[in-house]
Amino acid sequence: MEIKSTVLKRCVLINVNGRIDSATAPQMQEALNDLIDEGNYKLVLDLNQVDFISSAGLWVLVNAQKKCKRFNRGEVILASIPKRIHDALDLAGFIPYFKVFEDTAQAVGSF
Amino acid sequence: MEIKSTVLKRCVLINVNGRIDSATAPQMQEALNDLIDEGNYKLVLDLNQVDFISSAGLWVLVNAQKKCKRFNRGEVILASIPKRIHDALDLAGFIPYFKVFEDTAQAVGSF
Amino acid sequence: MRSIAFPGRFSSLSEIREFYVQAATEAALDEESICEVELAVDEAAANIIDHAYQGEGKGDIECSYIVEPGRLEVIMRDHGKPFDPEKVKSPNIKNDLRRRKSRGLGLHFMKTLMDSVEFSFSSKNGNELRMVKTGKGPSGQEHNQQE
Amino acid sequence: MRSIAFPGRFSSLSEIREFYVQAATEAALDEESICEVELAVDEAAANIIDHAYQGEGKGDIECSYIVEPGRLEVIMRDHGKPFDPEKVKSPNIKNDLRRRKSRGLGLHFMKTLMDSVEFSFSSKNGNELRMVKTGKGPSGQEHNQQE
Ligand SMILES: Nc1ncnc2c1ncn2[C@@H]1O[C@H](COP(=O)(O)OP(=O)(O)O)[C@@H](O)[C@H]1O
Ligand SMILES: Nc1ncnc2c1ncn2[C@@H]1O[C@H](COP(=O)(O)OP(=O)(O)O)[C@@H](O)[C@H]1O
Repeated sequence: MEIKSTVLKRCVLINVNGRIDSATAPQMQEALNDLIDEGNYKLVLDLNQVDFISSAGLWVLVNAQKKCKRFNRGEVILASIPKRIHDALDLAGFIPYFKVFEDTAQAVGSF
Repeated sequence: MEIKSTVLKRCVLINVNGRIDSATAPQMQEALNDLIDEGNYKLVLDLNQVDFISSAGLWVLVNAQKKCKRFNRGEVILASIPKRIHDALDLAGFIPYFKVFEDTAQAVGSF
Repeated sequence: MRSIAFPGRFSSLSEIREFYVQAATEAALDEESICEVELAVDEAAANIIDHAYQGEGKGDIECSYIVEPGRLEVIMRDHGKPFDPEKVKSPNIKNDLRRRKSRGLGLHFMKTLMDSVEFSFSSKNGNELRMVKTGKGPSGQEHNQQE
Repeated sequence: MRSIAFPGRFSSLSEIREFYVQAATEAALDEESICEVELAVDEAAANIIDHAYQGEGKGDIECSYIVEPGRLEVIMRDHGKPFDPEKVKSPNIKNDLRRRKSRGLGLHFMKTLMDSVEFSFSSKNGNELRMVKTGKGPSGQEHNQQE
């Protein structure tokens, strides 16, 4: 799994690549926590290049969302979600916790 | 040629599709003028799906840039430019007139 | 039937998934069912490491399977702690964000994604998990047992 | 050598480009040279409509070509107004944005993209434009005339 983050004017764009399972989820959690601890609460997660996500990875997304939404200071938006990944989010009942955009540019433009 | 525009929080994202030549440039000019006349001066032009552009099309971009930059009220940013289209912009000497982003989401995020 | 013992570490998960994706392909399951198997076996193996062995590097996960056309049976064995799946509550999917605890999706995924999920525990042979997946037929219908 | 007369309308441009892309492919030009030909012929034809005919629907653009391996000669004829290309100033590419006028790129493109561009005008036969493109060889070098 690889994570690339780009600090933009009003949000941070995070491109995730590869598989998010129990082996890689901690890495992702750490990357998101670092960003949040630095005061970035508006995050766009581009999931376009994610081929697999397990419940361990899904919890990382939800935990980041909880932190970002605290004090109304921001939120995590999900963009370009492949069908497989959407199905997993749905199965977990996590879809209602996120704004979802088909197009990453539009997700960034919503901040 | 097809044009789709999406009004975002801080800019308008314009996705152009197809060929911009003397036959279609007037259509594009009109679409951009409509947006500008409605007070949209921050435009991101996603050129990813443009397969051909002639000087007639290039002038449309430059004329929109002139209008948007007036009174420092905004600008046209170009994103996801295919090599061919970049070559044509370069040949016309138009590259210096535009901020250029490889990634459309980053272009939107720069406003 | 093939059988491989993978070390009980999270770094084994991708190989375990790959192992069962191949098995599901052998069983000629449809694309979507293969993805569902991949997710279910990941959750099962992660649970064995997390809960049966209570950590990495405590023991192996013995993976095997039985294939018939349109049907895959997944078998995983471990020698960790047994548990009573009857006592595990299903997660409340409808809960609001703040109340969702970072627990309790693995079994829910396995049960929803597979046709059947069965645990058995023996002090002699250890724990055994069996999960069956029958693919969707070409018309989108499920294969029947009588095939 | 093929020859087709296209109506002098902007809606003909895509067919004219297609016509010469096929010709350039026949001449086995490289991908990039084909794109350059496509742009140059579009500019040439648009100029004929804009300047020679001074509008759409005033007359045809007669398109033909001569092909040799690695070499394409584009020939376009019209019966509009002649002009003196010597008198046309090259655009000042380095100008700042506000000073750039929406004119004067077509000839610059044609001259830069093609190896040669020649106009001739006769009161009897009308105007003729000939442009030659030799492709880049496999090593990236240009084909030589002596081939
Ligand atoms: N293979 C296993 N061995 C022992 N206990 C298990 C096993 N799988 C699940 N459990 C128990 O069932 C509970 C629910 O499991 P699960 O739905 O996967 O959620 P989570 O693993 O996130 O807690 C676990 O907390 C654990 O107590
Ligand atoms: N085919 C033509 N017939 C007559 N005049 C032409 C033709 N092509 C070009 N010209 C003249 O040369 C000038 C420069 O042409 P060009 O570089 O294509 O720029 P533009 O067409 O934008 O003016 C034109 O304004 C016109 O006066």
